Amino acid sequence: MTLDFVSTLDYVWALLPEFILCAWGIVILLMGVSGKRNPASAGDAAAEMPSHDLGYLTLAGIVAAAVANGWLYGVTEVGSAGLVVVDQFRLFANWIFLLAAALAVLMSFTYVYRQRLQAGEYYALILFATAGTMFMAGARDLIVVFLGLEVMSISVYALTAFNRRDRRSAEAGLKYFILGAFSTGFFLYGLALVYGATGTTNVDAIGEAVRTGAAQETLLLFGIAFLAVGFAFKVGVVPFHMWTPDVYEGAPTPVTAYMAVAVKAAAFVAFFRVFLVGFLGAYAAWYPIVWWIAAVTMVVANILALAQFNVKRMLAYSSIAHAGYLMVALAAANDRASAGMLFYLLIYAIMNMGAFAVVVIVGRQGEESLEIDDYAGLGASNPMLAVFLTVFLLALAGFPGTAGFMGKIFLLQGAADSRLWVLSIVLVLMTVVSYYYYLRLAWYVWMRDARDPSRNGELFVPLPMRFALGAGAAALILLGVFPAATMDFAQTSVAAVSAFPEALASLIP
Amino acid sequence: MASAVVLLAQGGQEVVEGSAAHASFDPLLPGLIVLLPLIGFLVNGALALSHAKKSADAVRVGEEYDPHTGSGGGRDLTHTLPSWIGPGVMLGAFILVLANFARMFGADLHDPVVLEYWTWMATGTLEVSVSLQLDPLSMIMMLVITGVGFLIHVFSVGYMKDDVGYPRYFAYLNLFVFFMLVLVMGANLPLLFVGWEGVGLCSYLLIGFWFGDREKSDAGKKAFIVNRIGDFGFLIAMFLLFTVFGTLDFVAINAGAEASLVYGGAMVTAITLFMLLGASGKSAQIPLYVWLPDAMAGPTPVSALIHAATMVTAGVYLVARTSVLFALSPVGSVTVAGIGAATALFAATIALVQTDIKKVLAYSTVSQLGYMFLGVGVGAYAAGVFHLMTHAFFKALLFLGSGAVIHSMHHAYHATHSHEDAQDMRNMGGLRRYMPWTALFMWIATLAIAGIWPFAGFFSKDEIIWYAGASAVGPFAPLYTVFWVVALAAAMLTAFYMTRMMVMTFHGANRTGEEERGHLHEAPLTMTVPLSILAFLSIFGGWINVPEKIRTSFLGGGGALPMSEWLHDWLDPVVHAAVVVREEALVAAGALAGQEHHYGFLEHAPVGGGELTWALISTLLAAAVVAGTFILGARWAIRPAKESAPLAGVKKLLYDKWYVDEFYDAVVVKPILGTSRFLWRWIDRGIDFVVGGVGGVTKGVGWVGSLVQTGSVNVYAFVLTAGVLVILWFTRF
Amino acid sequence: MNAVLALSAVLFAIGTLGVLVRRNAIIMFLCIELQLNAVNLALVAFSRAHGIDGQIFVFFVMTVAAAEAAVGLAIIIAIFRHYETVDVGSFNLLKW
Amino acid sequence: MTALLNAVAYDAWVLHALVWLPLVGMAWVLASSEEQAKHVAFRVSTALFVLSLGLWSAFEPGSAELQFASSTPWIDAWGIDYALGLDGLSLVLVLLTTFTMPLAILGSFRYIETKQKGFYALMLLLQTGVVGVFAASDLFLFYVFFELTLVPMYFIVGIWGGERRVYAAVKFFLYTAFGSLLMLVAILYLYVQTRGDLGYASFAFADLAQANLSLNEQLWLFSAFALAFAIKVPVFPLHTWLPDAHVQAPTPGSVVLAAVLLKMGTYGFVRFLLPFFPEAAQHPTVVTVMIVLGVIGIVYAAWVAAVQPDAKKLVAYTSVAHMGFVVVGVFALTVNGLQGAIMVMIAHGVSTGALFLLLGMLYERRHTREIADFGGLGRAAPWLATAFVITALASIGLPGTSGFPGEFLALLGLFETHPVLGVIAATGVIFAAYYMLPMVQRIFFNALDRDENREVEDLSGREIAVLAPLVAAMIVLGVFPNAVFERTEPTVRAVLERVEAAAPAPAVEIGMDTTDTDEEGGR
Repeated sequence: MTLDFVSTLDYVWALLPEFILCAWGIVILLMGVSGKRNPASAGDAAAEMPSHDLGYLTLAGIVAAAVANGWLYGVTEVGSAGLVVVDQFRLFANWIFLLAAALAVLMSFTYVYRQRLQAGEYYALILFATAGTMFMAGARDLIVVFLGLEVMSISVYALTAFNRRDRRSAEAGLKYFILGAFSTGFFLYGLALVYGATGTTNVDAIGEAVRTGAAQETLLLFGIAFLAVGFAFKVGVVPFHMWTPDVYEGAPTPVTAYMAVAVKAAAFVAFFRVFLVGFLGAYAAWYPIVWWIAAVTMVVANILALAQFNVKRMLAYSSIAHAGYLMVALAAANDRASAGMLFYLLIYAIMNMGAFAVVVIVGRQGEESLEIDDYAGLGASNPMLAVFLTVFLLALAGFPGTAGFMGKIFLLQGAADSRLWVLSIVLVLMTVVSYYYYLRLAWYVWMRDARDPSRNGELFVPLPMRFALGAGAAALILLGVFPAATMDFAQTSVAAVSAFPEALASLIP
Repeated sequence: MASAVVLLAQGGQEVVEGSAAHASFDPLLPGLIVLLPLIGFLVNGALALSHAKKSADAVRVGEEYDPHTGSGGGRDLTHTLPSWIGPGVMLGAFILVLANFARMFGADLHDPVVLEYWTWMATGTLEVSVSLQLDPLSMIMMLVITGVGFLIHVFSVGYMKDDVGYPRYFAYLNLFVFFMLVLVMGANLPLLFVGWEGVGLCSYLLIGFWFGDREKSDAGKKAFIVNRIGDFGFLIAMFLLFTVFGTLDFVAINAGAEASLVYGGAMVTAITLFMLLGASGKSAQIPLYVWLPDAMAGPTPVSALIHAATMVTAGVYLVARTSVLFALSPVGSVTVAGIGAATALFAATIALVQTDIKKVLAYSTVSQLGYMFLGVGVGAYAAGVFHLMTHAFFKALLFLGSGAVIHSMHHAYHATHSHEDAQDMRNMGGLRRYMPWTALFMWIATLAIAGIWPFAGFFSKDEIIWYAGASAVGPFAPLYTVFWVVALAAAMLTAFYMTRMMVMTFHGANRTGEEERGHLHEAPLTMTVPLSILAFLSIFGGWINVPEKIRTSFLGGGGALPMSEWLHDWLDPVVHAAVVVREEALVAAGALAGQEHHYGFLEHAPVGGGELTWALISTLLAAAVVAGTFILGARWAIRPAKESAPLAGVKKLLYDKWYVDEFYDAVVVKPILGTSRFLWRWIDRGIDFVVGGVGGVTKGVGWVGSLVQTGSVNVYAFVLTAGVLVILWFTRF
Repeated sequence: MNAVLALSAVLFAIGTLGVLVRRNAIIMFLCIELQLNAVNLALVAFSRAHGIDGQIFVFFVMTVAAAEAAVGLAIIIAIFRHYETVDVGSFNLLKW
Repeated sequence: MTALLNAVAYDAWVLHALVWLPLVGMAWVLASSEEQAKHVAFRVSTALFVLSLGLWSAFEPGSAELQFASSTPWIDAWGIDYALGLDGLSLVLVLLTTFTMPLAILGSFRYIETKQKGFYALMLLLQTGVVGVFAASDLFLFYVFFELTLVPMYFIVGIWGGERRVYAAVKFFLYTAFGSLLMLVAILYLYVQTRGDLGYASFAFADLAQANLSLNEQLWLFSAFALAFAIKVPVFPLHTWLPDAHVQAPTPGSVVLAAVLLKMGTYGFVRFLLPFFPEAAQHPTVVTVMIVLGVIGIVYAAWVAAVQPDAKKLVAYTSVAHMGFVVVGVFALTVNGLQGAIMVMIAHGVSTGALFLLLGMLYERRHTREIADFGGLGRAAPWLATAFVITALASIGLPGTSGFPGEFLALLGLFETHPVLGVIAATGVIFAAYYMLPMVQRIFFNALDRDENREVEDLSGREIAVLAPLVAAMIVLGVFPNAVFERTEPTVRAVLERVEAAAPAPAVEIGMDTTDTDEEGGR
């Protein structure tokens, strides 16, 4: 099938997965408010056997969107006039979002029930947010980026503050909202300036204008700077990271997991497309910004993570650090780095989700037992769970044998291609620092006895969760040992974006 | 391993292509000579282990294991077998050595026979094989080792049979002989080094044989560590030799030495000096002699075998073996001689006042080793080896005799449950009445060591002294004169302290104690028979190498006695090159007239007088000292140890061995220990502190840094805006 | 046009400053709205040079801002229930 | 033997089996019961040892070529291959590993009392990693295995270790990870450079050795590689993790750590530093620095060892000293030095491994490691004492035991090029006696004056089975070391030819502060 976006109907085809998700979200929302399947109102009779229908339905929606996403591989677009793109880069990113959404849903089943959340709205918001992320990935127009960003953000604001009984949830929601909206202002202002400089919001056209020097330089540079701020806020890099620890800590854990993965991934994908397609001609101008952000982020996040004893908060800093690693790929700005970014996001989705899933379990499907002390003796009481956690931690730390290592190598390869040696060294040094806090969790798990032996019992691990954990850990090991196919896939996905250049050596100052 | 054993027994591959005359010396199973003691060690070792297990079981239930009753009544097999195996393998080895020795007669001995068994280390540049070398020098050493060794093994059967560790003792002893044979038969330096360190190990194990005693195990440790200092020198010497020759085989080194090394050059001097360090460690010379007196902590037969007859002479052997190198280095040679002379005198002074019978003998050994060093240092290589051999006879005899005395004393004290020191001569006296044979044999040895004609020691010692004096030509002439005087003086001291020992032990009134006296008795046959053989050798052993002048004189009995210069000729192939180098150098330096014949400089003492004159003078002097001491000694008022007053003045200084041990302790041992502690406490932990500090600071920074995260939205927004401003500022440029 | 752009910049800066210094959540939110309107102003100004697109964007922005306001105010209400204040300075359960 | 090997087509598959079968064994261990776990692990590792023995006979000694080699694309896009192969150096180290592992496992039967399944599973995982390190002929693969060994070791120390186990485990982990991650960047640099020079991507050792690097680049990369390996070895002053790790680790952990893991560092020296960066490796400053550090290690560690009250710590420091011999041997850049260095690696593996096992046995009996708590054990446990003394002697390099040929040649090699340093290094033989003999004396000799020591049992049958092969190896290696030398000689020669082929380093000052390989951050 070929799309040229002359007919509006083409957009329906091009955005089929997004449409499916939105529609599905509305259905779930309606089913949720109909009340029959709302576990929160089901009373204590059903307390022992929660109804997971809505959850499974959501998964079905995600699967449907995934099918559509797969179908899109058979679709080619003609020209670059459309507001959305149909290329493999986008589709690969979609896989990540859908995976993140699916995992988030899987780990929410019991959580939603135990925390008496409004299941319909909750799942619907996840679907909407996912649709938003996919819009961002598929945007060829800055306006679509903005719309996707807002669809995603607004859904996530709501999700963050979703647990109305929890003060921290509300506080996190407010902080996220105010700062998010604040950063949106910067993003929009940048958008306006770029529009002013180039006269267009089509990324391809902007790229053309920047390359030929047709753009008004001062406006463009400020525009780029403001857009960078907007993206940087969403991906959570220093110094735009301040919200991250608080919000990650306060939000319901499955939401945190989703946020840490999907939101970040979406922002990165859009960040890459806008900067590498649109602003590549101005690489020399934004390269130092990205370079410094990457370096500072890696250093600050990893060092601050050392001081964290709340596991959620530690993972929040860890996710900032990972954003820093990904910024290295942006600074490298070549095809390998871009492929590395995709690959890393995929891996990161699995490992981070996995780690948060364990947090959910140890938190007894709630927001308790978040301190590192609570993990002491886990290896003795729940060995399998501890093994999974260890795998996720090792992957996060980037250890050989796990996919995390391959991801990091991919990023480093990209950096090496652009000869970013100092950034590479910073990256590996900070990896050493990160070992400390990941291993600290591992040593509490394995090498300490439980602080309170009475709490040392077997933890409840719902079946969907088991599936998610097992599959996640297996995938991490599998991708750690046989990464080639997936790596090639990421590389091919990037190759479709013709603007991602082979090498930027000449552009590097 | 098994194949190697077969190989060893069969004899390896001959690598040095001998001349036709070689056919006449077809070595007979040289590998088996080495192998036999090793087999003895393995069997005895296995017995020892099995025995030790039973003994340990007894220890656990708080008893002593009695080897005589054993487990099933009657004597334990682990206790009877070693009595046969230990001396048995020695006898076998000795017979084989004799057989080889017999075959060697009449053969052309100019080139050594080298038999290669297997390649030990072939790295690509260094080639070291496990090869045995048979030549006159190694043959003499083998004879001494297996012969004297056999006698001492036999003696040990009597001496040690009541000891709990009896099988272990024989295992060690056999192992020692194995390593000693490797030492003297090894055809290259690394293999010699195997034996070198191996005998050190056995010495360590045997000194600390009664390891339950702190002092004894300390002594063993001290011996090993001090020896290692020497080994360090040996290693460096080997390295230097390798850099010069590219090989470490004796044959190649000796053959190439003159071509590769400059006479008196820095290289050869360095080689010889490092080698001397090694030799002085093993042979207990200044400055490394300190371990030997302590080594007397071991069983007395061990002192006889290892610390008198064989191991400690390894240094002399080494110098003789590499004599060409020493000949090429006048500085090296004079240092060897100087150290030898100094040690001879120094040790003799200490021996003057010692009261422990074994200590006297120990210092006497150090002193006699000094003579040997003096000998090889002045170029009298054959004389050095000669003294080595005669010394092996009479010093072994002395030690074994003292062993018999101690054995007897020990029994006496043991029977009466007294805790007196069985080795203290002040507790002895008049023992000749109880052990007449021992007294007789020891007197023979004493006369031999004192250098009284015609006992063995006279010939060997006199030759060395004479050489020292006659060598006073060439660049270091005055020094050699001093050595000569020192050697003469030390000989007089020797005569004195040995006689003193005999007097205190065997003569005068008995001081052992009323009750104990009844338990004193002569040693059993297993002990006295070896003594008698050694006594025989101590008398006649010297006759194999009598200088021509003396032989033809009236002192030689007008040629009626079967004296000869045999050893001299026998060793000539080994040391010939060295002697030639030495003489040529002296000729070149104008110190020697060119036409003078081989050994021609041996004509005059520095102060005049010929060889015969001085031989006469020295033996008469020695005899006078012996006689005088014996007569005066009868009047000495000696009290038993517990009643003796502490010494004072010079006597105390000598008794406390010039405080050399204390000096070493303060100057070497303590500083090293202190530095070690300092390094550990400060440097090592300092590094740790720095590394830990980096980690700690990082964590601290993290903690402080996270305080910025105040929870206030305004602050967050402010940081965000600040970031924006920084970026905008960046963008401006 | 430069004048309009300058005005937009000033408005944006005022909005930013407002977010930084005010502690009342609602006022902060309004300051953010001010920023958005500054952007709208800029867009309109640019659309004079580049055609109608800019003005269309303004509508998008306004729509999105409205949606944001809806969620935002809901959150503010939710937090008001817990804390009975909208002073952001008092919300520091989550820190360090 | 040959016929048998031919019958089973003994070739590359053996290496794959040696690398991966431990993982199968690991699964088997996890599937078995808690009581059976150790037996399963022992059986697996013994079977692997038997399998690996064939390598020795099948290996053709005179060749520097990789044998049993095989290569399959792994990550094709980056030119990464799953490539295994052995030359003489890796052969002996693989065998050392397969030899040590069953003994370490057998030696831990009584020591490890809790979570046995986990422990033995980790031991087998460790074996995969270590064998992989030595067998890999692709740098990326090597790196993966190199890092992989950290994880099981971290848990082995951290879970089954002594009182300060977590501290020791983390210290060990961070120290080593620090070095190896910096090396990772250097590897990538080398890779990018090679890709540029060769026109194709490859991580194969042979390809990377052809990179065209300036002296400055070589020095930088050399430093990064050297740091990683020097920490692992460990070279003074990077050694402080080792005593802690050794003391806290359970016996089998210490055994494997000393016998095998340290060798990964020295293996790296020989395998990478010299052939990859020949100019840097023979740069006078570099050589001097490395040798001086090695010499300091020898003397310093010996001195510090001598005053340790804790027997295990003492032995740990002796490891540093032994590794000093390896370092000086390698950087002597002579045949003898390298051959000696390799021999020291093996000898140290055998003797120090045995020492740790013996100390573990003492600990099982007395639950203390303080030297002062012992005394006179020679009477209570004569077999133990005998084994200990033999091992101690092998450790201090008594000729005729495994310790001697290596030390001798390493020192000889060093002396050939650096006589003065050689003399200082040779003092190590004195200090070896200075630290080792007092310990032996205070544990096994002296009076048996404590009742606890009187109760100490002698070796059990299992313990004899653990120690006998080690003691035998000490003697056999000491008497027939040439079996090793003839196998490693081609490798050593190849490495040195590579070093010599590189032009001698020009006599300019090294500017370590150049930035031409480095991009400027910011503006």
